[in-house]
Amino acid sequence: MKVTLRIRRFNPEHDARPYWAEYIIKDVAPTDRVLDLLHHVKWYIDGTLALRRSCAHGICGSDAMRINNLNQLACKALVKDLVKGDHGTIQVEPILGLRVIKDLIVDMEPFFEHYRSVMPFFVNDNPPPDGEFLQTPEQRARFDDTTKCILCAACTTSCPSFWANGTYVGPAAIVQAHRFIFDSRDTAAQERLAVLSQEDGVWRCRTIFNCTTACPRDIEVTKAIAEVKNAINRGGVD
Amino acid sequence: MKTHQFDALIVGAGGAGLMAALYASQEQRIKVAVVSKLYPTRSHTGAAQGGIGAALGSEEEDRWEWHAFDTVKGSDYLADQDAVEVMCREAVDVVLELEHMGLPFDRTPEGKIAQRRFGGHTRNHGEKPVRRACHAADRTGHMILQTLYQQCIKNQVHFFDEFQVLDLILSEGRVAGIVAVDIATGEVHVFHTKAVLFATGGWGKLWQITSNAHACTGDGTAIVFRRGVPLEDMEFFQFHPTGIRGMGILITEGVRGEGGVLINNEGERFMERYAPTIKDLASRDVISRAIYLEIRDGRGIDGKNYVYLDVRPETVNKHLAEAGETRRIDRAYIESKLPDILDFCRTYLGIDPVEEPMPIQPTAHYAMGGIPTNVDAEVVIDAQKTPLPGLYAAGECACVSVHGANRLGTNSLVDLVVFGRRGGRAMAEYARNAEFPPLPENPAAEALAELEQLRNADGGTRVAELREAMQDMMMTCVGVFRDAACIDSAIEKVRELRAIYDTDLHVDDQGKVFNQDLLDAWELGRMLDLAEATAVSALCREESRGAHSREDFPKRDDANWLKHTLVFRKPDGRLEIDFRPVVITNYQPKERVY
Amino acid sequence: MSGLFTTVREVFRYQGREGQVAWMGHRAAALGTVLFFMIHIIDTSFVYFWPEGYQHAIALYRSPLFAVGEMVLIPAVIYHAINGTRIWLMDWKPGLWKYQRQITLATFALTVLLCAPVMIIMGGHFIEGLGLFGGQ
Amino acid sequence: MSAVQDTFARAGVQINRFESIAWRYMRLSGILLIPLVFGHLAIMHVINSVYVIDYEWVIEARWAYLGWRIYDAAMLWLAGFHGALGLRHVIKDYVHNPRWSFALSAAVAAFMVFLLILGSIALIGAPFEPVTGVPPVE
Ligand SMILES: Cc1cc2nc3c(=O)[nH]c(=O)nc-3n(C[C@H](O)[C@H](O)[C@H](O)COP(=O)(O)OP(=O)(O)OC[C@H]3O[C@@H](n4cnc5c(N)ncnc54)[C@H](O)[C@@H]3O)c2cc1C
Ligand code: HEM
Ligand code: SF4
Ligand code: F3S
Ligand code: FES
Repeated sequence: MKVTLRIRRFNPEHDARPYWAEYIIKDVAPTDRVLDLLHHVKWYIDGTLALRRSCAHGICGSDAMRINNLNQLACKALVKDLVKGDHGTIQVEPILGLRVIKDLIVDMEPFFEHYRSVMPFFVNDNPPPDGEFLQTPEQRARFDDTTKCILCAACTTSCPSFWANGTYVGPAAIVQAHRFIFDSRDTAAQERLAVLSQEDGVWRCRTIFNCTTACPRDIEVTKAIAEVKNAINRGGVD
Repeated sequence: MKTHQFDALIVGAGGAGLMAALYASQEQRIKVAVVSKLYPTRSHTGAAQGGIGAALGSEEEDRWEWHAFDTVKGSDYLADQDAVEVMCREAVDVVLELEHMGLPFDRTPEGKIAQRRFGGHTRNHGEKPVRRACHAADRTGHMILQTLYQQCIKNQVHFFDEFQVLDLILSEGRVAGIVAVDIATGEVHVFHTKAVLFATGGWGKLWQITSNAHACTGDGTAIVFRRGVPLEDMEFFQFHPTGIRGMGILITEGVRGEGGVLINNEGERFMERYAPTIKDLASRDVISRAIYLEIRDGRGIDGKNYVYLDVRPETVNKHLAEAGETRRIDRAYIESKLPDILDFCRTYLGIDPVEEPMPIQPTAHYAMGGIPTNVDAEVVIDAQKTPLPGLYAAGECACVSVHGANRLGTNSLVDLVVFGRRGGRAMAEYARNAEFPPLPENPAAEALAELEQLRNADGGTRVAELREAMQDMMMTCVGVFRDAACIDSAIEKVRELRAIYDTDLHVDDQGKVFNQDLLDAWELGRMLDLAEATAVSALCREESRGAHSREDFPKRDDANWLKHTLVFRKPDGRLEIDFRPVVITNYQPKERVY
Repeated sequence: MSGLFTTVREVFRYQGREGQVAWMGHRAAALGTVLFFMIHIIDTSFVYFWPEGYQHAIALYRSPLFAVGEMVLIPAVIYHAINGTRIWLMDWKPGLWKYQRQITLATFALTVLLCAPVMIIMGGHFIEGLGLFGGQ
Repeated sequence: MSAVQDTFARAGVQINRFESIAWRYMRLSGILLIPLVFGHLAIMHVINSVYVIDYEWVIEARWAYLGWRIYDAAMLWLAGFHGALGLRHVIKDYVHNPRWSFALSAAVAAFMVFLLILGSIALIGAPFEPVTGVPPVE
């Protein structure tokens, strides 16, 4: 099949503003990834195309982008789900709400700054036991979902609340905080709840659910956010 | 050009690099930084699925000595047994340490770290399988990477993210710094330092079909190689038997652990012929070879280059019944045990492994060889194990050697954290006591010149074409099976490719900002170095051992080849081979039968 | 980058699902409602402060333009109220996220269901009020 | 590149009670407003209409009874705060300059307080019998 790939391109060294470039790619297999098409352009048509990617199977979180106006990982978006019939167009743009550096690459620093602001690390200053900290399978299951996050930013950059105002910490940071807040071994839940209770914290979430749809790891993002909101309102976990 | 000064630098932010960073930065008196071409959490450690091996004995009796024996046996007796002992002993401690850092391991009903069985891990020197792989679902590597990165944030480790290291600076016979390019701006930076630890991971991208990420191009290994450090055991590269056809995405050993079987185009469970006792659970090298032989004899599916991995409940139950086992499985069981695998197959192949068999082929997976080090991760530069002051290496890019000729599943993650930790400690100790060596004049001159040459390369061959030619050549001649004639042609070919690289390469992008075209070209240069080193080492070793299968020398030959290879790159580009004896302590080489 | 302009443009481009549509509606309805609410307090307070003024205001409300406005306002309030209940429910019982799409669709359906008779009756008042067919 | 971050910098902050209460208030007031607003809409717009309503009607049919005055006051206050807090959301979203954002929010708050006082005085002060001499709606 044939695919017209429309890519939002921008090279700060030449272009005053972003523009659309179209590439017609022949002999596309329906099971090809969008990443394969981008590679085809980059490797055989125009080497100046810039995009981040590494693992190519949805594990490293490098290549979140807006494909046909929906945030997805280019390595998990298949042509057959985007194009019906034997010729179609796929449109690829950088994720929204972060400064575009070049082509599909955005400045992730504000995103990681939000991430770091929620104390995304295990805290337990008591002397550790000789063996492991004990934790029942139920306690472990309590935060399992949010441990899956690969920090791809698909969620945060799909959130209209984040588009409106980049000071919102965003769903990804809340997911990361959730992973520790609900870990029975951790002792800094209160501090994290305090950080997230600020103006730019969880309250900016308007329960829009774009984040949940966008998450390539199928994390129940909005649910996690609601759990954090409830924990703040109740003054703590349980 | 910017210059920075740090007492100790870590190159690479995968499991090994982050563990080293945590330990090195605990030494308050020195300044430490991590330089990584990927954002740390994008490192390939995050892809590891199965588990990390440690004789914790949460679920049943286990001893680190048994782990050591299994590792040595798995290595086809090529591993250095002193190093194996260090690794297996410290594994227990380091896994608990990871847990104390918050790593969310799965739990036993009593709340302890859950462990599962894995290929080659046994109780009491081969008696029966033992639960040794500590795991967090099938996302163990992801959890390790995240946990270590989180702790680095907590401890305020200094990161230079998306900085690609191009060169190592030596001065007065010791390490003086590195040269790196800030990918976002294209600016070249010099880092003046006393100690450098390379943790730059593997180089699966040398092969066409690989489970490795695009970033696995072996940069660090190639950089030190160019600076005169030999590479050890380069001929040993593990092919994992079950990668998704054409894509190489890994299908974990767990599928066969749950009862999945390999099937050829005649519907035959062919492993019964190759490993009559444990069949589909034989070690990785054995199975990869068997699949290749089937394909070569025209018994691939549709005569093509793949076979089926069948984990459909009816198939599994049939074989369980034949084997006289009472256990039966159903759809729900598979769904709960292999969620990610099902997801990969459904996403990428559009097939449901519960209903259809999976098309698989061996996939280039893991570098057993690499930068030679001792157990403190100090890089050693000759057969006498003389350290190069200030240079360290850990993780997949290094060769301690604990994996010998074939790595056991779960042992890489152990290797990363154990030797990452030891390396971090050792380099901090060294950096605290050493003085800054003087920087040579124009320390970045060579790297800059190379970049400029590549940037302006306007020949007729695209980077991708050249890379594909290399991957193809490696797959055919330096893959699962090798023989002298084919390897010879590979060496010739790689030199041809190198000549094209030097004279007829084409780079589209002349810019500075995120010039990935340029860096891809640069990486290809490193890969060509490693491809040549691999082929030359493979040609030299005239026996079959572990992952190295010479059709012209099908037997293991302990009398002549119970030794490590060291390949050196001379300043004029010629490669030379030397050898180093294997360290044997407790386990005398025996024939390897499972 | 981010801001009002981006948001307004992108909520129409981005393929958000029911939740995004529900939110856009909720916010639009809310803004309309507050605006009306503010005016409405002022005119109602005329009952005490300036009875004649109140009669003028009512006269204005009876004009066709305001009649149309009223026909928009009432559904907006109804939608905002029902959707507000949904938001509150989703926040209170996060486990409901699995059914979020269905619940959102139900919100839309319920709004239509409630608005239909209201619109019919109000339309009746309007036509009657116009006096086209005799009326008072 | 990411430099060293003071990761505990914000660890000293306390739970922001105002935000938490405001958030809960939006929900609670919303729920309470449902019967009030729906009742109001039904009486004023569905059962009756602007064609029926006028000065006399408002006093005679409604404000003559204390109950309706309380009903309206409850709606006024609940919706007033609800609306003002809601506008604050919107301002915080789209107005990024902290000074402008504060000024606008303050203006909204001041105006809302003014409206609440205005409305409350009317509800308290309005006579229980219509004043005579008010002309009919034209
Ligand atoms: C699919 C898969 C599954 C696996 N499963 C298991 C398992 O279950 N158990 C197990 O024990 N092992 C497993 N392994 C093996 C194991 O995951 C890897 O060997 C290990 O993660 C390598 O870690 P590392 O820290 O050495 O390197 P990596 O994690 O690969 O990190 C390399 C780092 O170096 C940086 N880098 C590279 N080049 C440069 C440069 N030029 N300049 C600056 N930085 C650079 C990168 O940015 C990156 O941060 C698996 C491997 C794969 C591919
Ligand atoms: C009738 C019952 C009502 C219910 C159940 C209700 C419910 C809600 C809820 C739950 C929110 C919060 C949304 C969020 O946090 O994302 C909200 C927002 C809002 N409401 Fe109401 N509300 C009602 C009536 C009103 C009325 C009468 C007004 C006008 C005065 C109003 C004005 C607003 C405004 C301006 C917002 C902010 C909108 C936004 O953030 O997008 N609401 N409402
Ligand atoms: S929550 Fe999901 S979408 Fe968001 S960063 Fe994590 S993995 Fe990506
Ligand atoms: S899209 Fe945004 S508003 Fe909340 S539910 Fe998700 S964070
Ligand atoms: S390339 Fe790793 S997630 Fe897509």
